[in-house]
Amino acid sequence: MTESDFEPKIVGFLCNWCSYRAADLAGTARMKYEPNVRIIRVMCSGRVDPTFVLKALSLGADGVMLAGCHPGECHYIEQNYKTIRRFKMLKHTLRALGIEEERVRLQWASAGEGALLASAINEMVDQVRKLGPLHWSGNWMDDEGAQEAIQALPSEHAEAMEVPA
Amino acid sequence: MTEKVGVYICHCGTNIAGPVDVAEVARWAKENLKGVALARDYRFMCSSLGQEIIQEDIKNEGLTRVVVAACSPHLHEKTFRSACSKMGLNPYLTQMASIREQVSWVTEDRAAATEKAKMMVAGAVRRVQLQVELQPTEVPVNPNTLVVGGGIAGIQASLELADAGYHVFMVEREPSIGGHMAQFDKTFPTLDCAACILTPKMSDVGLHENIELLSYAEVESVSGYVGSFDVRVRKKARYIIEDACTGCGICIEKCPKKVVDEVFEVGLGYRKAVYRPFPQAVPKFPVIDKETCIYFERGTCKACEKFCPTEAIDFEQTDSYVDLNVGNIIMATGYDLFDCTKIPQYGYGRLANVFTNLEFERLCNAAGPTEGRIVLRDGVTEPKSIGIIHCVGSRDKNYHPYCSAVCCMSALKFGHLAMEKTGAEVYSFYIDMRPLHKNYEEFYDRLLQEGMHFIRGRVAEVTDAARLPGEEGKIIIQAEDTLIGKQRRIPVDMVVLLGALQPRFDAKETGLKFGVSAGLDGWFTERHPKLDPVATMTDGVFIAGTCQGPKDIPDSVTQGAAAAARVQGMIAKGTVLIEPIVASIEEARCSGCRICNNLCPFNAIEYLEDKEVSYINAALCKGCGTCVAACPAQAISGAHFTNDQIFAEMEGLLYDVIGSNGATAKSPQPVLEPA
Amino acid sequence: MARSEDYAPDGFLNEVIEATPGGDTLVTCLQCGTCGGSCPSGADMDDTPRRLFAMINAGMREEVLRSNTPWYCVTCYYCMTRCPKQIPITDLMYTLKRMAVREKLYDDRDAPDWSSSFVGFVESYGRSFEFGLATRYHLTHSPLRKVGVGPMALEMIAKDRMSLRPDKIKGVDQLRAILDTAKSLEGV
Amino acid sequence: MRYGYYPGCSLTNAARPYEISTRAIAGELGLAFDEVEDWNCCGATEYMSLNKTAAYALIGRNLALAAQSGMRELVAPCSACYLNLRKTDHYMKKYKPLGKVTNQALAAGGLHYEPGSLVVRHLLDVIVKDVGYDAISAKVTRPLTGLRVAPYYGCLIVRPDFNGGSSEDTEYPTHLDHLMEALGAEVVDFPLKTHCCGGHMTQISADTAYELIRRLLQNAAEYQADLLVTLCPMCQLNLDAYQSQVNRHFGTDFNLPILYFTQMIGLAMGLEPKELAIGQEIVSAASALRKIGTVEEIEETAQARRKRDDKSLPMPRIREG
Repeated sequence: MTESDFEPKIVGFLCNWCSYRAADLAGTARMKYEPNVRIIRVMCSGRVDPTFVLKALSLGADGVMLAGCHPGECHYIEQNYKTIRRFKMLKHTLRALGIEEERVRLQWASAGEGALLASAINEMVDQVRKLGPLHWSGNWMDDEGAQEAIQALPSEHAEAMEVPA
Repeated sequence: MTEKVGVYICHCGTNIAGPVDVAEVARWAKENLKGVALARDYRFMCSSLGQEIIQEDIKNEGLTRVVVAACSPHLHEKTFRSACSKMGLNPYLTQMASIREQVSWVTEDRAAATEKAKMMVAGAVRRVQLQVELQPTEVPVNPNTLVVGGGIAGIQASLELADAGYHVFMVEREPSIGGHMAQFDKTFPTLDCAACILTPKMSDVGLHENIELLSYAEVESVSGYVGSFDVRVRKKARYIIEDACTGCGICIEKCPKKVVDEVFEVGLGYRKAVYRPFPQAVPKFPVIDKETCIYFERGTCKACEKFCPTEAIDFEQTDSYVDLNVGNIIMATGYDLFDCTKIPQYGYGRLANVFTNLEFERLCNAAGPTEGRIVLRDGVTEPKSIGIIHCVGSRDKNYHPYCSAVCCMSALKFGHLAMEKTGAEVYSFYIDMRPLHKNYEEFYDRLLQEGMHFIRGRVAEVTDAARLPGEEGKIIIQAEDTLIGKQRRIPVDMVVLLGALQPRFDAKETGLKFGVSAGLDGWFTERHPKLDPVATMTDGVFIAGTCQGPKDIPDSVTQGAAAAARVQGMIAKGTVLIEPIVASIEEARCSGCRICNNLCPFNAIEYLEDKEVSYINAALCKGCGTCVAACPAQAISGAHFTNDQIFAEMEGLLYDVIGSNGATAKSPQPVLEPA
Repeated sequence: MARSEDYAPDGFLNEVIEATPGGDTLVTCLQCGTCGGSCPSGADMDDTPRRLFAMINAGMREEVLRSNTPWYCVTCYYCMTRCPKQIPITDLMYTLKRMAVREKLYDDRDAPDWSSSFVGFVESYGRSFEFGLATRYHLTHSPLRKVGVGPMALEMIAKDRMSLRPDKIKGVDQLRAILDTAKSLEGV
Repeated sequence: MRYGYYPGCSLTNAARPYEISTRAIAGELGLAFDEVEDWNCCGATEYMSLNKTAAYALIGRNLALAAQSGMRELVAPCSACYLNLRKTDHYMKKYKPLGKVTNQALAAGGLHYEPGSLVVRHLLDVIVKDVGYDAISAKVTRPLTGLRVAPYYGCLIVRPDFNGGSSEDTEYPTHLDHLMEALGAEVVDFPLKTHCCGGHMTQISADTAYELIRRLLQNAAEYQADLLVTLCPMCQLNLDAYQSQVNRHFGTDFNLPILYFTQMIGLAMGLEPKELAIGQEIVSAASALRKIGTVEEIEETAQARRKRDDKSLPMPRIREG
C-alpha cells in the first residue's frame, strides 16, 4: 500500500465525562474532521489499561488516542493523573517494541473543547498517515525485546501505579 | 452462546440519513455481523413508534440484545434502555452507536461516513453480545441532612429542609453563622440593609426545632455513601459551657484584652479575647480565643470567670467530637477574598487610605468600627473624593482569569452609599460594566443620574508620588481613559479595591474529604454546568452558593433552595438506586498486593487482613475503572466495562482490518489476552 | 490616508503576530488600557498601545506603522508585566518598529536614526561607541537640542567616563558573519 | 565563588565607576569574576528595533562564548545586558523556531548555544543571595548611619520576570532596600523605585526623558533623600549626567548625587572613595557623604500604647513573601 492512498485506522478511548462530551459537542457544532478515528467510550481515562493500546495495535489499528479531562478537572477527582503515569510507562513499552511513539497520543479535552478534540484528531491522523501502516515485526513471540517488554509490562505498570498521586 | 441481536439504524430525519446510507448500513450489518437476527432502519428511533418497533421485535423475534445506531448515548441511552426493560429485557443488554455526533455531523464524504457507521455498528454488535444483566442496588435514604457552612446559601438550604419537616445538622467553622452577608451593610440593587433581612433568618436557624447547629466546628471526616454518610464533626473548644451560658455578655464587657478582629471586622476593628463576632450572632454564646486570652498566655486573669453569673466559663474544655449519620450533604462553604497585597502597584497595605471592598462594607455598616461613618484611616476625616477600582485579581491571567461577578454591582452600591453619606466625588474605574440581573441595569442608570463618575480603563497604578500640581497629599489613580484614549491621573482621598472572590484556601482538601472535584480555578465542579448545577459527581453530595463559583446573594439563595429541593426529592423517594457500573474483585485471583488500595479517591477499596485480599465496597465505588486497569493480576473487573466487552468493541471497530472471525492477519491471536 | 473600506483585517494582524514571539496572545486583548495607563511616555504617544492594537485588528496598516507610539516605547516592560492577558506588548512594539523601518513609514526620523547609528557602530566594532554616537548622531540631528549636551559630553570625558576611541572586539569578522546570516535568514 | 562575568559596553565607558567599585569589593566579598572572552555589545534597546534574528544572534554570541568556556552562571551588572542575555536564553527555549534560527545564524560563526545551559544573574542578586546581608553587615566598618538613601531599581532588573527566575516582585522589590539597611543607611520607601529613568529617550525625545527624570528627582527630594542608589548604568547616566539639563529645562534646582550600590558597599566596608571611583559622578556626592559616621539619635521605635481617644483604624497586615 503506498503512502498516498493509505488511510490509517485509529482507535480512540474517550472518557465519558469530558472527552466523549467534547466529541458530542464537535458533532452538534457540525465541525468536520477526519473519519479515521473510531471511538470507544470508557468512564474515565484511568480505565485504559496499556494492554488495551497494545491489543488495538496488534489487532491492526495504526494508532491509538487516549482522551480525558484536563488534569485537576477529572470527574473522579484525580484519576487522570494516574493516566499520565501509565501513558509514560506505555511509551516506554512502545519504544521497546520498536513502535513509533507518534502512534499513540494522550489528549486532554474538556466537555467544552469540541474544536480542540477535532483538530487533535486531524493532527494525529496526518501524523499517522505520514508514518504509514504499522508493520508489526511479524510475530512478537519471536522478538526478544518485545517479549521482555511484554513480560515487564504488568510489574512496571504496577510500579507506575504505586507512586502516590 | 448465541444471542439474537436486533440492530436499528436511525435516520434522525436527514441528520443521519443525509450523509450516511442508512439502508446500506442495515443491509451490511444483517449480512456480515455474527449474531444479528434482524437489522432495520427507521426515520426516528427515539419516537414512540420507533420504540414500539423494537418492543415488537423483542416480543415476536425473541431478541436477546438490542443495538441502536443513532445519536449520542448521552441523549437517548435511557430512552432505549427503558423501552427494552418494559419488554422484560434487562436495560444493560442494549448498546448505542453514536453515528450522528460521531459520523453524520462530522464527516464530509458520504462513502467514508457510511463506512465508519458500519464499523461502529459492528463494534456495538460485538460488545452487546458480551454484556450481561445488571441490577442496580437499592439503598434506603436517611432523612437527616448535613449542611456545611452557615452563610446565606447554607442558611437558605437548611431552612427549606427544616420547614419541610426534615432534620438538619448545620456545621459552621466560625463562632457564628451569617457568613460574608453578615458583614455587609446594604445589598444591591434594592439597598435594603443586609442585617435587616439576614438576622431574622439567622435566628430562625438558631431556634428551629429541626435544625441542630454545630457552630465553631469543622467536619473531620466523611465516609459512607448516598443515603448513609457517616460524618465526624470536631467542635472546637469554646471554653464556654453552652448549656449554662445565657449570652448576657458580661464576660465580654469585663475582658481586659482587646485585639484586632482579623475576621469579622477584617482587621479594621477590635474585639475582646472572649468575643462574639457581632451582637446578633447565632448562637449567642461567645468564644474565648486561646491565642490572645491573658489567662492562657500568663496563667492569671480569669476576669470572665469571676463575673460570669452562671459559671459558664470552663478553661479546661477540650475539643469534642460528634458522629452523625446523614443521607445527603449540602456544601455551602463560600469564598475567600483575594489578598490585595499581591498587587503592590495598588498600594494596599502601604498607602493608609487604600481599602478593600470588605473593609469598605464595614466602614459603611452602622454596627461597624466607625458606626457607619465613611472615614479615612485616621478614623475622623471624611474623604472628599473616592476611587473605586474594579477587577482587582479578577479577569487577570496573573491571578484569576474569571470574572468575580459581583464587583460591578458593589461598585455601584458603594458609589451610592459614599455620595449619600459624605457627598464625595466617586470615580469607578472599570473594564466592562456587567449589571446583568433583574433591576441591575436600572441601578446603574440611577448611579449615572446621581453623578457617579465612570472611567473605562483598568487602573495601572495607585501612588502617593505627586507629579502635577494638586496631587500633593493625595492618592493618585493613574489609568488610561480608554474612551478618550488618553492617560489620566485622578487625585483622590480614598481608594476602594474590589478584590476578587476566590475559592476557600482549603477548598481542595475539603473537596477531597467530600469526594467533590474542583476545576483548575479551585471552584467545586457541578455535575452539569447547565442542567445539573447543584449536584456533584458524588451522589448525595450537593453544592450551593459561592463554593461553586462567584455569585451574588440572590443566586446563592437560589442555589441553596435548589439543593434543598434536590435533597427533599431523595428523602421523599426514601430509597436510592446505586448504578451497577462498579468494580469487583475476584478473591481467588487477588494476590493481596494492595496496589489498588490507594488508587481509589472514594476509599471504596479496603484490604481484608483476614483473607489477605482487597475488597471493593460497591456502594462507595463510582465505577471509574482505574483500579480495574491497575490490577496486575487482572483480578478486578468493571461491570459493563469488562476487558472482554472492550476488546470485543475494539474488534468490531476494526472489522475492516480483522475480518469477521476476529483474527487479524497482522499478529498472532491475542497476545495480552487476560488469563 | 486609507479609507475605512480599504482596511483589510487579518492580513496585517497575522503579520504582526507572526513576527512576534508569543504574539498570538494579541487576539485576546481586552482593550482594558492597563498598557496605556502604565506607559511612562504615554502622554507623548499618538495612540496608546491599546488603541494601536484595535487599529491592528481593524487592519489600519499605514496609520499603525506611521504612529509614533512604538518609537516612544522606553522598554520599561510595565505594560507587559501588568497586562491581564499576558500579551508581550514590548515585543510587539519592537515588531512595529521593524515593520515601519522596512516600509519607510515613520514621520519623525530621530528614533530610527538613533537606532541605526547605534547599530552601525556595533556592527563595525562589536561594541557600542558613545562618543561616536554623541558626535555622529547629534551633529546630524537638531543641534539646538545640544545646548548643554556638548558641555555634558566634555564633562563626561573629563570624568574619564567617555573614551574617544572605539573599543573593537577581536572577532568582528565572526560577528559580522553571524549577523549577515541572521539577516538573510529573516529575509532582510 | 567564581562566576562568568559580562561587563557590557557601559561599564567600559560611562559606567566605569560601576566596574571599578565592583572589582574593588569583589575580593572582600569572596567573589571571583571570569570575564567572557571577546564579548560583544548586547544591542541595548536598539538592535531589536531593526532586526529580530540578528538581535538575538548578537546576544547569542555572548551566551555561546560564555557556555563554550565552561561557565555555568553568567553575571551582568548592567540591567539592560542582564535582561537581554536572560531574555534570549529564555526565548530560545520557549519559542523553538526562534532558538533554531538563532543557532543557524550562530553556526555561521562556528558557534552554538544550547538554551538553559547558562543561568544569567544580575550582580545585585549574586551579592544579596550568595554573599548575604549578614555576611555583608559583618564587614561593615563605616556604617552609613544617618544617610538617607533612596533605593532605585529601575525597570530591567525586575521586569519582566522571565520564568519566575527572580524572587523579587516586579513592582515592589526589596533586595536593594535591605542591602542598604544592612550597610546602616536610612532607607526611604521610594515609591518610584521601579519607574523608568527615560532610557534612550534622552537621545530621541529629550523633553520626554527630562520629564521622566524630573519625576524621580522630585519624588526623591520630597522624601528628603541625601542620595539615590542605583544598579543600572543607564539609570545612573540619565539621572546624573542629565540632572543639570533637567534643572535648566524645568527651572528646578535638584542636586541629588547618584551612586552605584557597589560604591555604597565599598564605602561601608571602609574603602576610600577614590578606590571606588567616587568623584567621577557629575553631581558630586561629597557633601552628602560627609554625613557618614556621624551617629544620629535612633528614633524611639517602641510601639506606643493606643490612647483612649485614638480613633484611628489599624493598618492591614502584609504577609511576607
